[in-house]
Amino acid sequence: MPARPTAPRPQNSRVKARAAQPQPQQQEPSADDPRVMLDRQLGTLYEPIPPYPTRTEREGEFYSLGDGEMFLNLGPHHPATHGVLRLVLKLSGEQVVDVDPVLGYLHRGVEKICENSDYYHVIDQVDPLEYVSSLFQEWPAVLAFEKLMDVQVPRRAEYIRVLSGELLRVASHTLFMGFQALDLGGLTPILYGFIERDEIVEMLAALTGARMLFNYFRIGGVNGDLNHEFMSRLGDWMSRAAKQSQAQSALLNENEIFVRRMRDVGVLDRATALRYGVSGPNLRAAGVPFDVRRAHPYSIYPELDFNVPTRDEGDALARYLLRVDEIRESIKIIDQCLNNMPDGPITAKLPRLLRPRPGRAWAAVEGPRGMQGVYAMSDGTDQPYRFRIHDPSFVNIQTVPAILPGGLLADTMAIVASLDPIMGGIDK
Amino acid sequence: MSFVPGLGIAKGMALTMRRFFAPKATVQYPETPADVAVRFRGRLQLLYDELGNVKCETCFQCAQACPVECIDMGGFDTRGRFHIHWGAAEQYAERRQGSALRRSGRPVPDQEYTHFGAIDLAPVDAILQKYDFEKTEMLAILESIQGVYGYLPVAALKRVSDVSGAPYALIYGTATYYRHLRFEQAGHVVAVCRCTACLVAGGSRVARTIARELGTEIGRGPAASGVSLEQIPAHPHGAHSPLVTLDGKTQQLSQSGAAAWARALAGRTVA
Amino acid sequence: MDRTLKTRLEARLGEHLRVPVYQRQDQTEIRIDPGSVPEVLRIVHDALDLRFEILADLAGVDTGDRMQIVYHLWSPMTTDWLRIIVDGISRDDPRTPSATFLWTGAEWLEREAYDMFGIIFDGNRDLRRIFMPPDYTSFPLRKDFLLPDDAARSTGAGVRHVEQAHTPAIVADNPAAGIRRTPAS
Amino acid sequence: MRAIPIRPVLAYPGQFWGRRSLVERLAMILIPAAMVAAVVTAVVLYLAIPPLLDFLGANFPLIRFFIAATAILVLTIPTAFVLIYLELKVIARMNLRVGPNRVGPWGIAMSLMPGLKVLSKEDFTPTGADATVFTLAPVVTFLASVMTLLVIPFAPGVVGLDLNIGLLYFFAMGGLTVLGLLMAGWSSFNKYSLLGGLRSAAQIISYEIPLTLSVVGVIILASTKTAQTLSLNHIVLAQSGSALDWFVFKQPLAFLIFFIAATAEANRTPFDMTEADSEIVAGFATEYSGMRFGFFFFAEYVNVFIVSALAATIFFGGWNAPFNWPWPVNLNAFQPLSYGPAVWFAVAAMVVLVGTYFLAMVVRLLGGRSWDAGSALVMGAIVIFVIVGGVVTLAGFIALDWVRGIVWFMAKTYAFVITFVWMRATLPRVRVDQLMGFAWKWLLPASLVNLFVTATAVLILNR
Repeated sequence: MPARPTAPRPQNSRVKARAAQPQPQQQEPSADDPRVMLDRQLGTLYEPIPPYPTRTEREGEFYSLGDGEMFLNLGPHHPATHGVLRLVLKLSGEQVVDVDPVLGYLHRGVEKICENSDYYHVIDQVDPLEYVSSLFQEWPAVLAFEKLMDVQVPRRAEYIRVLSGELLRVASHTLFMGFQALDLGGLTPILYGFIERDEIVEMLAALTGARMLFNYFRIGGVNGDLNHEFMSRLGDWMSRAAKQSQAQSALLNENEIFVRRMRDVGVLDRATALRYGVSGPNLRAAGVPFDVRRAHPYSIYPELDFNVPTRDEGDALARYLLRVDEIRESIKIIDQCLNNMPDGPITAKLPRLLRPRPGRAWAAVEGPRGMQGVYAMSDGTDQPYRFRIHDPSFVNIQTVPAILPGGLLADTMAIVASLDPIMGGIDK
Repeated sequence: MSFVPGLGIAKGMALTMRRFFAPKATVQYPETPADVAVRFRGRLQLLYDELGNVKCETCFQCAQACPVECIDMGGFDTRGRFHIHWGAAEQYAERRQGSALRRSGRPVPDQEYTHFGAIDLAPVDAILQKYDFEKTEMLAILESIQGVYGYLPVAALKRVSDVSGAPYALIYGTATYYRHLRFEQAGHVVAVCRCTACLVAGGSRVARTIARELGTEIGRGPAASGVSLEQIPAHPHGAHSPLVTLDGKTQQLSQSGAAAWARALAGRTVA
Repeated sequence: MDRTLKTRLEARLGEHLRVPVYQRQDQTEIRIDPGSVPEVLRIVHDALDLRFEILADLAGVDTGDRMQIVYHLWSPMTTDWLRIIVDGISRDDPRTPSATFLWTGAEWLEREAYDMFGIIFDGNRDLRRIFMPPDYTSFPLRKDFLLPDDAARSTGAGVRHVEQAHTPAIVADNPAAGIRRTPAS
Repeated sequence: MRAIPIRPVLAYPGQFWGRRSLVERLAMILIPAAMVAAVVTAVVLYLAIPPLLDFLGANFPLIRFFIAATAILVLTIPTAFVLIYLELKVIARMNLRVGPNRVGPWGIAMSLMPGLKVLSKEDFTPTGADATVFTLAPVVTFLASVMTLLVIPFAPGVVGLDLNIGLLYFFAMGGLTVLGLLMAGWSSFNKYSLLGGLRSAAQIISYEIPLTLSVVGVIILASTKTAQTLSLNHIVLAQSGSALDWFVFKQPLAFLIFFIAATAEANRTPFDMTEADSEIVAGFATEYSGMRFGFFFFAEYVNVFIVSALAATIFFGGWNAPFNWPWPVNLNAFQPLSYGPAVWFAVAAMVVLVGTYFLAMVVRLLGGRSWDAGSALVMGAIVIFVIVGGVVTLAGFIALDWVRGIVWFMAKTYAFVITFVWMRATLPRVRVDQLMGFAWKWLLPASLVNLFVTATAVLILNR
């Protein structure tokens, strides 16, 4: 440690007398002393500043500090960043001045892997991306491949797809409610959310054979037909689903603390949302009624009767309440699917080895987080030539630097949670 | 949010207090088995046929395919021979045999498996050295091992697998494909004919008697005495009925003399 | 399939189209040059009978001899997806105008395309790597980047599969700007 | 079915010991040892107690203070364990979980586990930390919390030190907690810790004002009945009578303010800004590990207990029963020491020992072969201790007013503790600016209004 200036002490006469004698000069430690170097570095040792020259205009602007500002490295290991999201915050006191999200801690190169596996394998490669609602990651992939191959999917398969997908949407939104509360410090809603989700996930396990990574959709249909166990669990759940979600919202929707923390926080207005290409509930909470199920109907959605709820506020509370509304709509859709379920085959006839003609296809579905898209190119071989995955969380999380600055550190969690990102999908 | 301040908080508090007394969602796992769906793919279990036998034939394909080598297995093949497979040699290898046996669904026997007993592995190492640990020379390696020991000890096969890196399934597959490779010491082979002529002449009863006395059955592998019982594939032209051969030599047996002959054979071999 | 969209597109951006408008299933496809990207995007976004306001996706493609950028757009005026393929980007020095002047959200999508293909978007003010580490030098989704477990093109066959000599041009262009560190405590 | 082997009776002499289980062996050693020890202790007590009593009587105030301070320090440990267990279990049940149920029956030993874990962990000082301050901070926090317990009256006569400025001492000591948190936050060389420390400083200082002001109304009310209005014991005495005499019914607004401010003072949800785990990881405690963290951990739970105890003392009548105690039995006049302590001790020991053997016999007769002798003895000992403990407590509850006082006091205090836990299970956290705004814009004016109204009312009514 370097010598610190000592405070002047009250001196009595004996000390004064001793001070009169010549004393050995205190050596000033040189700059090469490792202790001095360490002490000088300590100020910046743990700063999240990249150890290389700035590469872009924006990076240079971000990694320079004004008066009274400091960096705070939030993540990738932080209790509230939903996985391995890393946010470098520029703080002034507790107020966030700017934020730089850093991604890539979960990057596995799934697109490259998919381009090197055949069309059947792609489905289980994309599963772990959107790990909370992985059917919505399989769905655009099989849709795109079906477009490439001009496959007609049997109607029963379409109904089963919609049924399982909407169930999963309810599970995902329920979990979202819990995580939103958890990031605001509430301990209980997350447990209720998990209990609710567990019922749905066990139900889907009876249908698909897996709890999280379903690997259930097939090109031209689904992997297994409805069975008795699934239907009995579903009926059991449907009889109390509406009531249960009501109990959930009693804990949060009217809670003054919760509402005050969410209202007017992270306002994402209509223009900004469109400019950022946001989709899903986050876009609809800003007042844009863009829902792929209605905008570009796929599967059997044109035949179903449901609303696309929108809200105008665009704040975190609106995003939260919109998802609560969507749960109700999804339960309505599940009900219709069960009532209108047709008979018939569940898969189209397809060859063992798929070699679609060269072409390009884009398919998108409405997942719980927004538009899940897949852009597939075929070159006539049994592997896709290009397999591009569009993940809504990736686009949604991009708005954080736009809507967070000005808020407090605590708002970071409320805002990130209300955008409902899934890092598996963001990092691919 | 209601107009009365604190009402929402009170509602939430009331909900949690109600839930305090509500039935709990926890499943006490080891005591209460989890309610797993029938279709669930994540179950680890061995399937049984309608007679209650384990369907697993210890082919080792799953253990070979397991990327983290968490599957180790042991069990009896279709001929009643015991095999065991485990992953890479590890420090706790010795405990694996028991656990693998237990998991194979059979009671853990306390008898010594001679073909799994400790053998001198120096010849195996020499043979592997000679073939430069080449997996593609497996047939030649196995033949050389059989040349040294007279049969293929499972311990030697494990050695080959561990040292050369060849999966046990590959070695096992090769060893069971070729008829001249055997897992047991070559003992006496009694063969009975089951053609129509022999059956008419009482061959069925002779075969049953011999099987009972030898303590084995056709195709079951050798009995404790080392004598194995097989079936003659086709009745040779001109041979008499019922036809019984010992190591390929025709035996003149009456129906009543078969029991004594077989008993003597078993006793002689044991002694 | 929306037939009128084809006529509308041809009327609005006749001279920018490299090939005729191609329609298949629910997708309408146009091909343009990199030079006309800002103009085409502006027209498609603003024209009253097109109004493609939502940027659904932006993807890079390496066709082996050239690079492409593929935009997917959505508009309330039609039921078709509009696909704009920016074709003919050189593979050795891939450059194309950025779409961030219209959609701020294209920034990260372009960062991803840069990260994966090395395509440089002129006008994007934050074009750095997004998934791969900053000192990484290859572009993984290019077709000459081979996976190690690809047997036919393995290291055994004399192919190096990672760290090929693609120097990100942006580093070469931007000399070190220098960082202002935090004031010494 | 496993056949139960029939055991022959003593096939060979060494079998008596050799075939016993561990429990049986322990029981066979410990029970005779206890008998011997009981006799020896009785004799020693008989000889030693009179001179000891003389010595104690000579130095009574000083010795009383040392004993009280030690007892309070020791008391914090079981208190913290009970609170941790309560928190685990109550929150779990509200979450529709079962909670700890593996360590000990109903998981009651679960709260020992974090204690053991904390003790066995590495004590770690981060690079760049100010080591002295870093080490001192948990001690300051813990002691500041614990020392406030000194003035809390648990029952008539059971109070560490009946200070005439008890309430003032309480708030002064409680205010010291923030110093420890600030030291921890500043010295850790971590931005999360720094934010946590600064938050705690801002929060606790803001909430001290309404907390203290809300109590002033009570002091004014107490002044109508007692002279020493700042002594907690006298505040409790001023509330004697039935439940209607408690100050909560005369000062409901003050109680509300006190409760909210006390929640913030104890850093409990929804005001647990200082260690908001989803925002600033663990706040001031981010860099702490081992027993240093354990001190913070303990201090947090002791704080909850203290705040609950204060709320019970000031507003809910402390150790007063909620109704006039109907049974005028008072054994205080009955002097147990008049027979000499040794006699009492011997009688108690004989009751326990005889009861143990008697119950063991009953267990063995009723339970049959499945109880071996050792297990039956242990079971008998447990049952007799439960019975004797229950009888003694019940007798004390009926007869001795200080036992009654402790029971009522603890019941009220733990009701508050459970309320804090309940709030933690239900509510999300408020934001830091809303927290400060609430203190300054609502609580402070409300407490001033309450003070004004109370003072006016007392002036008018007492005129």
